[in-house]
Amino acid sequence: MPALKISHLPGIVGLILFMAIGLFAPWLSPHAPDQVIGMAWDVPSALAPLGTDNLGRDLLSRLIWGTRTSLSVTAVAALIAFLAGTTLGFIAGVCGGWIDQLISRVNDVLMAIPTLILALVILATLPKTLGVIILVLGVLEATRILRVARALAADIGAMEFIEVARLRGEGLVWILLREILPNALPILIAEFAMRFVFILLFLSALSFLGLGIQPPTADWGGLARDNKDGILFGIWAALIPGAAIAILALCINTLADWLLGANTRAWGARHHA
Amino acid sequence: MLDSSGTVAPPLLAVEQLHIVASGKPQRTLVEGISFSLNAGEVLGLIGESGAGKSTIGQAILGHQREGMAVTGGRILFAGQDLLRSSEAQLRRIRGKRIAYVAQSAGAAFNPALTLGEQVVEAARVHGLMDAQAAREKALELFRRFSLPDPEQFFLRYPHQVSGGQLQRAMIAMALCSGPDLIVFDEPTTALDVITQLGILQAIAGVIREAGVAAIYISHDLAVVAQLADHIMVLRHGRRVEHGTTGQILHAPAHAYTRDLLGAERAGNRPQTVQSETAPLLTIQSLSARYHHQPVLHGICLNLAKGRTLALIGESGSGKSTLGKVVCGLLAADAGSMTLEGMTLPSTLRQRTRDHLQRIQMIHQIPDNALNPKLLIGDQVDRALRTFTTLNRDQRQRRVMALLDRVGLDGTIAQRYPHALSGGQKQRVCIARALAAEPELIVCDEPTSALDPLVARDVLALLRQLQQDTGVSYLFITHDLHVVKEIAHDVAVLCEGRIIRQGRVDEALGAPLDDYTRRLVEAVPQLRQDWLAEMTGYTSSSVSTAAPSPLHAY
Amino acid sequence: MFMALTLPFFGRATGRNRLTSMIARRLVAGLLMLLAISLLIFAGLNLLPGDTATAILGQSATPAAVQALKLQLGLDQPAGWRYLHWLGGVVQGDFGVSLTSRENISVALWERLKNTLFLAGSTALVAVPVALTIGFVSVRFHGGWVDTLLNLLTRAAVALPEFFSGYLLIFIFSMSLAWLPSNSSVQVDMPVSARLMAITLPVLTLVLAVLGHMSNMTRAALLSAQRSSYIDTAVLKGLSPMRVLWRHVLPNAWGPIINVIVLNMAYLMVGVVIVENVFVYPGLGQYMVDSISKRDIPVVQGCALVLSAVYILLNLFADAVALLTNPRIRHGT
Amino acid sequence: MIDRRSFIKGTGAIAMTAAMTSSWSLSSAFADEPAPPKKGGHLIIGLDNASTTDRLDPAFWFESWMYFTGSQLFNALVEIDDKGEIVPSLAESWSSSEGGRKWVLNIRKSVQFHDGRSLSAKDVIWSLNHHRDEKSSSPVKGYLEPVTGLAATGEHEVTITLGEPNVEFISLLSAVHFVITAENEAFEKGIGTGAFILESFQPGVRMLVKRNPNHWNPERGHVDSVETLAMNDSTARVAALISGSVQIINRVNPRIVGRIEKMPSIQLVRDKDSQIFTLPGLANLAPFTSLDGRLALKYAVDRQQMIDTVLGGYASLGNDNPVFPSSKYFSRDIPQRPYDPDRARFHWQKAGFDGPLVLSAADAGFPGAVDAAQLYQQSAKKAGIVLNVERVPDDAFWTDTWLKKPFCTSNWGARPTADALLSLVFTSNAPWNESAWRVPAFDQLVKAARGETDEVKRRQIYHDVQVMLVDQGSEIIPLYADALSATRKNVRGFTSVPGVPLSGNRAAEKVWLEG
Repeated sequence: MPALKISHLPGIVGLILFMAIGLFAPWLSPHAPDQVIGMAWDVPSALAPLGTDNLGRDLLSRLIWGTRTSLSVTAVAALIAFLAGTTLGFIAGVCGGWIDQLISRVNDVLMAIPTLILALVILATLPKTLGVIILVLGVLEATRILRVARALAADIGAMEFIEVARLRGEGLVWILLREILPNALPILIAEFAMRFVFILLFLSALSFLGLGIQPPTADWGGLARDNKDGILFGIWAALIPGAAIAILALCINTLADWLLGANTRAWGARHHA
Repeated sequence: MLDSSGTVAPPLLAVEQLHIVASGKPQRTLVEGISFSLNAGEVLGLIGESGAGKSTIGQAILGHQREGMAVTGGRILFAGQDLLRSSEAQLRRIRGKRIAYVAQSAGAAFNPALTLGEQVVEAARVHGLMDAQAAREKALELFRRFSLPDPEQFFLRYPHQVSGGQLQRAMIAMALCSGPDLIVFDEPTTALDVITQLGILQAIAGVIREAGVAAIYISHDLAVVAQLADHIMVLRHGRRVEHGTTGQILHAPAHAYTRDLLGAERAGNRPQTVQSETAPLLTIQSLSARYHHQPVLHGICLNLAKGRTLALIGESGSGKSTLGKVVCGLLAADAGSMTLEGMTLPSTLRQRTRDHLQRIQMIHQIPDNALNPKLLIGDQVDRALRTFTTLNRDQRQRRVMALLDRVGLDGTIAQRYPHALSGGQKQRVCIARALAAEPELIVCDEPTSALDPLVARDVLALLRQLQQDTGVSYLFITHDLHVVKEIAHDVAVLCEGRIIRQGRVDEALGAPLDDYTRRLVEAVPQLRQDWLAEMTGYTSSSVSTAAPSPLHAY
Repeated sequence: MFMALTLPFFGRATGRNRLTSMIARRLVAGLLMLLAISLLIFAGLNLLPGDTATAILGQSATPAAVQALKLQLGLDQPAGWRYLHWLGGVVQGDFGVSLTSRENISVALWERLKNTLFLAGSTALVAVPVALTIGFVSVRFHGGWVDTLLNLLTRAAVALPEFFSGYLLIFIFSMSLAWLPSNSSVQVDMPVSARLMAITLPVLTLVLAVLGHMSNMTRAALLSAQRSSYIDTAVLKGLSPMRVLWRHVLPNAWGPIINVIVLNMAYLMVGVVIVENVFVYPGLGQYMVDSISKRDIPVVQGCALVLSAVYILLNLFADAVALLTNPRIRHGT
Repeated sequence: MIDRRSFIKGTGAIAMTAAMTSSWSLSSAFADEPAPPKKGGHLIIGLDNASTTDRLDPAFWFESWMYFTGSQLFNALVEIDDKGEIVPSLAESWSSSEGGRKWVLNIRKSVQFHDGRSLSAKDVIWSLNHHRDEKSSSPVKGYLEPVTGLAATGEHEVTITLGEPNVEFISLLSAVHFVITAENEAFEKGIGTGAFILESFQPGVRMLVKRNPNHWNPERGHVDSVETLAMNDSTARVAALISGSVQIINRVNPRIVGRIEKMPSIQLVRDKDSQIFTLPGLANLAPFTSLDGRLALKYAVDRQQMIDTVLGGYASLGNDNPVFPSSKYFSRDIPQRPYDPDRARFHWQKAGFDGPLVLSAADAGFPGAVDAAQLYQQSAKKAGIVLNVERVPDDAFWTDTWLKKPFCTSNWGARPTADALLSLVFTSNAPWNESAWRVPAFDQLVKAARGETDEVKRRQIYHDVQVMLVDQGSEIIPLYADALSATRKNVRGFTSVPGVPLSGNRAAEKVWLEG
């Protein structure tokens, strides 16, 4: 693991903080997320430290619970993307031949359909349950991870220690898990972190369009959507979840930087990198 | 300390007490108190193993440090100017104009996006030394001088369109184009095969004498340096070991390390003699193979006897490594057959039984690539034992220790990862891993070419010892004839995918020789100062100038 | 690039024709891909629940009305026949008629595509030079405070969700300062100056969205080229830093830089639904989203096909640039 | 934007004879306009519910954007004035005979279509028959189902014969869909008699029209041109209004109304009681099979809290009565049902329903339905009623949930007549009987009212109808929601038409720009 620099610290501390907030949401939030405690968009008070939202619910509590929702949905989706993408990518990269052609070409087709549009088509027709949303996000991002994993597997697969393993008559599973995976892991973890950011942004965009997590479940994109009318009157309720998304994305970027130990890493593409 | 040549005139270059460190915690000293001086027209050879600080010194002379390096003391006086205390702008007026640099890998040192001509004349043009027309004329003249084919065309070519040897010569032309006073040659022939190397050495020797430029020649190969240098400085771990005239270093080395270096190059050892008529282990008949759709091997017929070593030699691209892969089963043959102890040896890995896999093992050229960086050394050796033996856990553990001990490694290495090991240690681990299978044949694909001479010598000695102890046979792929003489009983000469010569080493490489083999044999630098001069029969024109085959390293 | 398709049945070309044949190969591959995409979307829309007639009628969907509408829309025909019929039209440049509006899709599609291209193009016109400048400045002052600051700023910009920056810009420039209009609905009959005024805020929002990635990739490409040995060679020739950057670094960084620009252009073409939504911009995304919710399959198909085609073409363009800037391919061996 | 399916199904307004106090504007600027209308100017309007699938054909008008833009081009035979009365438009006058079975309409003379053709009875026949066609999927097809004869009985006379009497039939013709185009002409061409002529129509983007210089009604059409923009995002609409890039918007989020009102350049238009939010329970399934079960659930809803929380107070109490307060037959004397947990508990126990009741809520049902459902859940809990709220997706709501799940959310806009809504939703054979409540006595009352020419008797019958719905109906109607629009201060002449937002969809031709 590369050396930890001072400049990485705020990001890592921030991420831990976010995770703690999500984990301990029930204890941290002063009110239940759906409880109406005042009028719409009340100014901050002792009762509601960040003010209230469009329905008069405590914004801080909703933000805390939203952290839990956004983080967990994103994490599970990213995990699905990671597992599916890595497995298929490795198999394609190592096996080569028609298996590689099949996996890669199907993946190419999926990638050539703009992500957002694919997501819209699917989410407009399927029930927007958490499971479906997670699956859609996971599968869409898996295509990106698959490409990286395939390239990595092909690169590592060309190394001579893989030749040695093949000369030993090792099976595919051993080669994938013991020879390739450990060597691909740092880059894959950094890729995972990046995908995490994209999924987070993507999820919030979907929620903002009303296609993501459905109310009253609090999530960041949904919070922004619920409160967006207030922005015009200088009510910051909608901008706070937006800022939370931005800060978390920055934290994870830093983490990925640290893991890759380089400052030339490619980051920041929206949904098409 | 200043080792002046004794002349009264101030030297062209004087390096005084140079200290360079690698930043980081803890700081690592790369160059420690190096001093020397160089007069106009003189050639100094810097010799040493990897990590000796040769290249760091070479670049410091141009006032350049790689990222993460810093000069902490000393002076570098060039024509009276201290380069270490000069501004970037001042340095720019010297770099490329008065001091030129020839890098080790011309393939990487040329910008792939620009034509060779542009790059060769760039320094002369930027420094305003001549107009475009004159610069071009100069470059063409140098191309002609270096026997580069069709200079006018060559001028317009891109780096990827020419061979490695041609690029290296173009690199020297680039250094010479602006007419510098000093050229730093940083291992300019290290990555080349011997025949190409010979051509380059002749070119360098010619221009140094003719143009009267001073030069610093950096190499790990004493025989090469001996051909060019007036003085030689031997370096080790960033410190000076010994400094003297070439003759003095070659004939009267003062330091044990220098003597070791000399010893490593003078092929002294001979392979253990075994009965010449043992049973054949591996027989190859009329074997053809292709690599990436290109036919590479044509009708190969070979015999390897039990307990003997067969060396495969040939130029880069002659198909040596491909043959090794076919024998191992990594590459399927198109035609022909192989038998192992009289039994048919299937061509692909899939068809081979565990027994086949166990009996043939392989040692790769670059041990870094052959070891999984993320697995413990012990586990990597253990895996081979688990696959090929029926030993239980405890037995295997003991066996791993025994194998490591056998290849001269400490048992504690088993608990380390490859990156904590030196190159030589890694190669020994690879050997131990191959031995774990108790094989009958080990295919060695240039196992010593990436190692420093002294380390290579020890690894060869180990291989010899193991053969003696276990009776294993080696198919030994190499381009280094020193190595052939040290380890092989038999030799096969490969030329463009065909075996043109085969037999016992003494007979096969003894007179009378065909041209190809003769060139291979004679192009090996010898540890005497007049070797290069004697090679005049080998004018550059006889050196292949054809474009590299697709298999060529460049 | 993802389009690096190798079609086994195309012979390996050599020599001068290599570039042409490579591009031709990718074109054919792109067409095949479009076909696959159209099939995928058609199958998807037909397999997924919900149908056009009920989607159009909404609450007023009595079974009789649904049946009447289905007949009227030709939805009683088998799916395969409808697909082939549609595909036949597309090949002749006719995207068919919208199921819901009975309008010719090609007209609306072209209108929307022009708008989307206008927005994406304007954004690129701003973002690309700015991103390149930031990239160059970062590399020129690599490791210094300028670099650090630029890096931080571009990163922050990329992490901002688009609705966040969009509304923030509206709040600042439309509400507080009243400098710029908050709605960007551009019309055919608008003068160019009014159009430019109208799209200023969405363009700014999109620039913020893509700037970070482009500038960072530019910086990375330049730095990676700068780490090559040939840059050492150039430095040791005594060239000035600017000459090294322009003459030696840049020619080798063009490929990746163009690539990232194209990727972001592709994103701008399709990923702007949110910006269209916030700024009421009549682009292709909104058209498609509407049609999706109405299960207007021909329109969704048409949009998806056009967007995918644009995406594939852009990638093809990036590939071509990468090939052209790479002398290995341009000049053969 | 995507869940734009929360459209109001209201297709007209309620006919009234009495001046209604319930329809008013918040802004005193509207109270009286002494200054004459000012001509000229370019009016820009931002409305929601636009879709790229919109068509100019009124048989495909489903949402407010098309109601409003279509009304700029076309006229109906009659329209509703700001007192809620049916007034002449293209029909100059009308009369009924045979107890409301036969209707004769006199079509206005010397009215020109945009292409110069003159309006005649044939155009009316053509336009009305457009909705009656067998293949038509028009939302107002049902209104014309009782029509047995539709004929031009003169150059400018249309005679309509009904299968059964309906004394309010003329009111049905005020529905926004019953607009007139020229004979044998497709509606898609936009050739109407309206105050504005079509310049360009981009579905889901905008419609641009210019003033019709030959418009038959000199009191309408003041601005030179009107641009109606599709602005489905509520924030975008408000932002555009505040920044002055549009002059009129609809559907103001009730929660920001308070802040908009404070702005000096903005005035708010509040159309009271434009829509009912309903919670229909299927009467053929427990607990709705029992009267006690229905009553328990009616007592268990805290209507005022729902109004305050979900609609920011911009609504009025509903009494499970689908007749709108703006209707002349609305019975004010029926006591308002309070939120009474004790009585709810009493009835609930009597009903003896033991399973948990599931309320399927989606915002497609009505805006804020999910919030409302949760409030209901809380208030029902206090009465010991376990109500589980199941959130269902908006998309397939009308196909999969509505009419299928035992208890869900829905909404209805005001209709031209009380009868229109009753026979559409509440009678036994009503096509959209969302509560499956089928009571023959009720059906007979509704039918009797339709044919009753004696006004006093009619009123009595409708009173009985409403009492029956309030006491026995299987549908909870907690509130009447307001429609909230807003304009810039310089927009004048924006009157409020009872039950129909945006000045009866005709704001564009009514308003003028001052200053």
